[in-house]
Amino acid sequence: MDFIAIFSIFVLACFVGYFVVWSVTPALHTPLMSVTNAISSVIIVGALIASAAAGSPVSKWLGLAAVVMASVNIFGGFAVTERMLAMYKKKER
Amino acid sequence: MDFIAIFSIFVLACFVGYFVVWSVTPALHTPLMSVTNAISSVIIVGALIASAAAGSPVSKWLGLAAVVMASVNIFGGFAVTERMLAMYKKKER
Amino acid sequence: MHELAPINPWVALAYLVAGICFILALRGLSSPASSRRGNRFGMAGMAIAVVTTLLTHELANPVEVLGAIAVGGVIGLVMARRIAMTAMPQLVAAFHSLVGLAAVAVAAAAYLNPLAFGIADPSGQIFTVSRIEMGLGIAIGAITFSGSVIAFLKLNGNMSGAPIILPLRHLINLGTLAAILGLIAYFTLDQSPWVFWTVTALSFAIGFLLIIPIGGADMPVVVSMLNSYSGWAAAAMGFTLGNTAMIITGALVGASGAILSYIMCRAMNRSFVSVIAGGFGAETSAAAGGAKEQRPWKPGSADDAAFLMSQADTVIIVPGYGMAVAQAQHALREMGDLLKAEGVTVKYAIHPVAGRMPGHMNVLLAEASVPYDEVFELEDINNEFAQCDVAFVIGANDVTNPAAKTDKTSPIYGMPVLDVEKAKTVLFVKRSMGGVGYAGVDNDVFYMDQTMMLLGDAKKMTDDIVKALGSGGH
Amino acid sequence: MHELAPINPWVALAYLVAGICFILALRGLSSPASSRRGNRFGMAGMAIAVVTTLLTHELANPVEVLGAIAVGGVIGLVMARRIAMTAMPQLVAAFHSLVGLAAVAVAAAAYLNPLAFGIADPSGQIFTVSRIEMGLGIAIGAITFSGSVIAFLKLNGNMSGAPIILPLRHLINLGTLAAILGLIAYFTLDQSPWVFWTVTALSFAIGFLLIIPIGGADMPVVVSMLNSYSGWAAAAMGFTLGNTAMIITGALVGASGAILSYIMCRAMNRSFVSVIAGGFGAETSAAAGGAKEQRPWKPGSADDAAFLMSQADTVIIVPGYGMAVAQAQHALREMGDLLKAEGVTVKYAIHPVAGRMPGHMNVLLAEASVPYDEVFELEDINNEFAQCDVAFVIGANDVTNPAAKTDKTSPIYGMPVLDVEKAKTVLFVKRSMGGVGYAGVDNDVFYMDQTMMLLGDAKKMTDDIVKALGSGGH
Ligand SMILES: NC(=O)c1ccc[n+]([C@@H]2O[C@H](COP(=O)([O-])OP(=O)(O)OC[C@H]3O[C@@H](n4cnc5c(N)ncnc54)[C@H](OP(=O)(O)O)[C@@H]3O)[C@@H](O)[C@H]2O)c1
Ligand SMILES: NC(=O)c1ccc[n+]([C@@H]2O[C@H](COP(=O)([O-])OP(=O)(O)OC[C@H]3O[C@@H](n4cnc5c(N)ncnc54)[C@H](OP(=O)(O)O)[C@@H]3O)[C@@H](O)[C@H]2O)c1
Repeated sequence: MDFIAIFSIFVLACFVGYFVVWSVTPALHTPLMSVTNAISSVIIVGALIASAAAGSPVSKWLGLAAVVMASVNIFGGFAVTERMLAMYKKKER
Repeated sequence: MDFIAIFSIFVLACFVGYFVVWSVTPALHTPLMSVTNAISSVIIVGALIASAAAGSPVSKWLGLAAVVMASVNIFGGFAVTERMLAMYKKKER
Repeated sequence: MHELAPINPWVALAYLVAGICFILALRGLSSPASSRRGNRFGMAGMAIAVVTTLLTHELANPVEVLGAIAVGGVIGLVMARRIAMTAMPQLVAAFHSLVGLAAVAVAAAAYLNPLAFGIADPSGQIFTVSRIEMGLGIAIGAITFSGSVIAFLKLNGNMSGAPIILPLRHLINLGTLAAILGLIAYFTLDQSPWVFWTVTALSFAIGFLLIIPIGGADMPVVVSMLNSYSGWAAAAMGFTLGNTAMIITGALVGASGAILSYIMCRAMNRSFVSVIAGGFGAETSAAAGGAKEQRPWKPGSADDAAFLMSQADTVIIVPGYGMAVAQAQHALREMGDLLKAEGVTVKYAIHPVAGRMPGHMNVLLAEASVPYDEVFELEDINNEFAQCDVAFVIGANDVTNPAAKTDKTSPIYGMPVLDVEKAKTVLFVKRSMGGVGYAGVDNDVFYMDQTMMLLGDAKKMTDDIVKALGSGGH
Repeated sequence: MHELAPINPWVALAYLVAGICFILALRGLSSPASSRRGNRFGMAGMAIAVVTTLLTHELANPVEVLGAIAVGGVIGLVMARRIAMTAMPQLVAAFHSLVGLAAVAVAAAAYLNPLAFGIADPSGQIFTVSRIEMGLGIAIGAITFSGSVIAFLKLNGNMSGAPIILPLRHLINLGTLAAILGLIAYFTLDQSPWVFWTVTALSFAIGFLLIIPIGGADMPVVVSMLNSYSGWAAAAMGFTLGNTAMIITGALVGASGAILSYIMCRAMNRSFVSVIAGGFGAETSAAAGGAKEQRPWKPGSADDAAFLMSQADTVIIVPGYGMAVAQAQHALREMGDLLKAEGVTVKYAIHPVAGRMPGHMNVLLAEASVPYDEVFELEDINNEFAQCDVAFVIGANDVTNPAAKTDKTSPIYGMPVLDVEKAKTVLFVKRSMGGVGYAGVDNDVFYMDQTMMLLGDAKKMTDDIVKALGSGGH
């Protein structure tokens, strides 16, 4: 993909982000914070590339450290969100 | 741009379209119809390319015809929308 | 999968900016206050797209091209200036047919001269992906064209609104559709002219076939669906040209048409499939005219209405399709002004599908200079009927029918309605006790004790009420 | 401008699908009913992104990589299970610091081994665009890390919440920022290590410097801002790698953090710049403790409160930060249940910035199994106070302060507030007549005739009311 394609995708994604976040109900703003935290760990993709690569051992260890940190976030973030969301219940009748 | 980049742009644009159209107030649904009509005439880009190209005269005339038709829509669509929107007024006080 | 020729990034950026302008154009419609700025964004986007294209393609003959734009522009402007607001549904249908035909012409031009579009190798072999895009583009364009022409003729009254039902039509339609898709698939293997032109011809035909069995009253859903199609046609051409502006536009227009169709179908409580399958409106006359009409009802005159309303604290006006037909909006505004001058609170209640087009009533009231902050949507005003003195229903019927709330067998059961029957007095303006509305069902409100029927043309009746109010003869 | 290496389209498609899953994850949060499905989409998207990466890059040592994931996963799951709901602000800050540090590590790894990331020519010269992206990525990542660490320490109480104000701090900060941007620009000309590591070090430093002068109470805005930054860091890496999933995520997270910051600032009626400039919370103790406290007020006991509420028709409960601090939500739910058992209508009114985090009260009430359809937002309930018998304010202050509506000199003037003063009786649970809330301003409602102050810890007071209600001793 060339730069302008990536840039177009980015600009449109910003519009989507703007609309989708405003559509989140205020009652779920705390889970929103934790789930965005979890998904921002998609940076793990970069970490995996670094840790998979042969060549520079420093780079590899940095990558592995990043994998650990991102994994904490991914598992922690999704799990704590799930825990919170499970608490939101309708009146039982 | 390669196909997948274009496809990504398309998918994100569909999300944007979905959100932005739902955000239109029902009172303006008629202008929405006329303005979407106007902007769908962006097909004029293709018509201009066809009419500009040397080579096939049939193709050129088809292009020119398409330019005329798309221009009717563009000028007509935006003008009628403008005319409608100008009518929506707040209470004067 | 081929790589398209790398595009100059500045050109691509310009098209992206044009696409963003179109997004902002629709975004502006989120409120009347920002809507005109939005429309300017739309114009700017179009200007950017056109100028970019003109600058980056050497024009063989600039005079011809600019002349074509000028001719089209003048026609468009004249049409936009002349058209009556009540004729908007027809105008939109007419414009759609042009977009469809333009898409067909562009796809045909691209087929005849693929090198100019950069979608073929030097030997003239069109790329596979482009063949699919081009096939879809011409098919959607042709359907949009012929479908819109029928919709226009039905809406404009040049063709009977009655559904025309061919025997075996579902079979014929499905067969034709299958043939079109099959030929597009075959087109990827063989780019001979016969394949291309057969797809084109079949697509024109299916557009006619699909729309002819649909009743005139269902046309708005069809117009909106065709709007959606014209978007997808633009998107398909956008794929062919790798043009962001066209892709974004296509997605916006496609979504807009689809969502408006959805809103209409939901508010009518009908499935989209049942609308498209057609035949609606054929049985209606049978459904109407039943035993119910024999029930007693109370007639009233313009003077009665003027008296009742001038004594009221609050009047809620409910306009419908009949107001549009009679062009009664200006008289109605005058009536409202006179009532306000006497200290009556006047509000307008708009049902989402009152009239024959989404937002139809809003645009007509706006035309008559009714301020938009006196005009309320169903959810915002529905609980005020219980407190209001007079509900003045003018040319509306289905949207006030309480059967939608109670009668499971009613064709409109489940559609949200305005609770006019809760008002202390209901005034109903229509021409006859028969000739009910779009859905062809009778309305219990006609026969209630607190209802007074004002039979007559909406415009004439309102003018008479205005006269009665003006003369102060009450 | 270079062309990145053409990417296998299926891989690109997989990343696009992952990005769409993330959009659907946030979309799901539009209502509690669809939220859990949304979270599953998020997990699916992450799984797709990780598996795609693992499958398309030959792992030098799979055990190490999978081990790293496992170690991180276990730590994360344990933290998620153990954390108290009241500690969510801290947890989010801690998690952000990890994202920031991970971004730094990835950017550093990419710098040290650019060929593995496909962002350099064979001689090891990194592409210009990639240098900018990498520089921005490491700077934003480092700021996110060090800022989040300070935010965590302040929120967790390991560091005083008081703003620490250095002399000349605005000058120092601006200078450092300018140096960072300048060095990133220079980095495009010279990819020497000293440039890269200086940018990194300065960015760590500016993160500390920026956050230290901001008071503990303002930390939620900061955390949200850092959340936004972590999104932009991910997007910058996404540009480097041409990875759609990262770009979409970056935009989503960036928008989310920015919008939440905006919502908080708007609801506090403060500008974002004034929050970031810092120093807020330093003057508050001075602003409090004035003449007003000498005014008479009416104390009350748990028994009084139990009696009053059990006699009421409607009780509206207004929770605030104090409820979170005291962890009183479970006792509160119990109190509500007992009142409902006596036929009292109980509703909860939530101000958008009650507590210290957007949605803070909602999540705590949900934890205590309060059904979400008994919990109302400000706009939906504010006009019900006039009809209600008792407003039970527990640990809230600013969000009920009528000065926001009337007193132009008040620091909270203009912020929307809950109209508790319109209730027939107001019960106020807090620990003292001094020690006012976040904004440090006194509240006239304390001194009104219909107000009864229930001084004490929120949890203990609620427990006592529950006991009094349970014993039926009223
Ligand atoms: N808005 C949309 O987007 C849309 C789209 C598709 C379908 N629809 C459907 O259209 C219907 C709209 O409801 P509606 O209540 O507005 O209209 P309606 O139910 O169709 O009723 C129109 C009424 O106006 C009266 N009328 C017609 N011409 C008149 C004139 N010149 N003067 C006075 N009265 C006149 C008719 O009775 P007389 O003949 O006795 O005068 C009829 O009762 C709904 O069923 C809706 O589902 C709407
Ligand atoms: N939610 C957000 O996103 C967010 C973000 C940033 C800022 N803020 C700001 O935070 C404020 C929130 O307003 P608020 O009304 O919820 O809280 P507040 O105005 O900060 O008041 C909290 C009250 O709780 C009392 N309290 C503290 N600990 C208590 C305990 N253990 N038991 C009983 N009472 C206790 C305090 O009085 P005593 O000390 O006398 O007990 C104080 O009056 C607003 O000013 C808002 O702008 C919110």
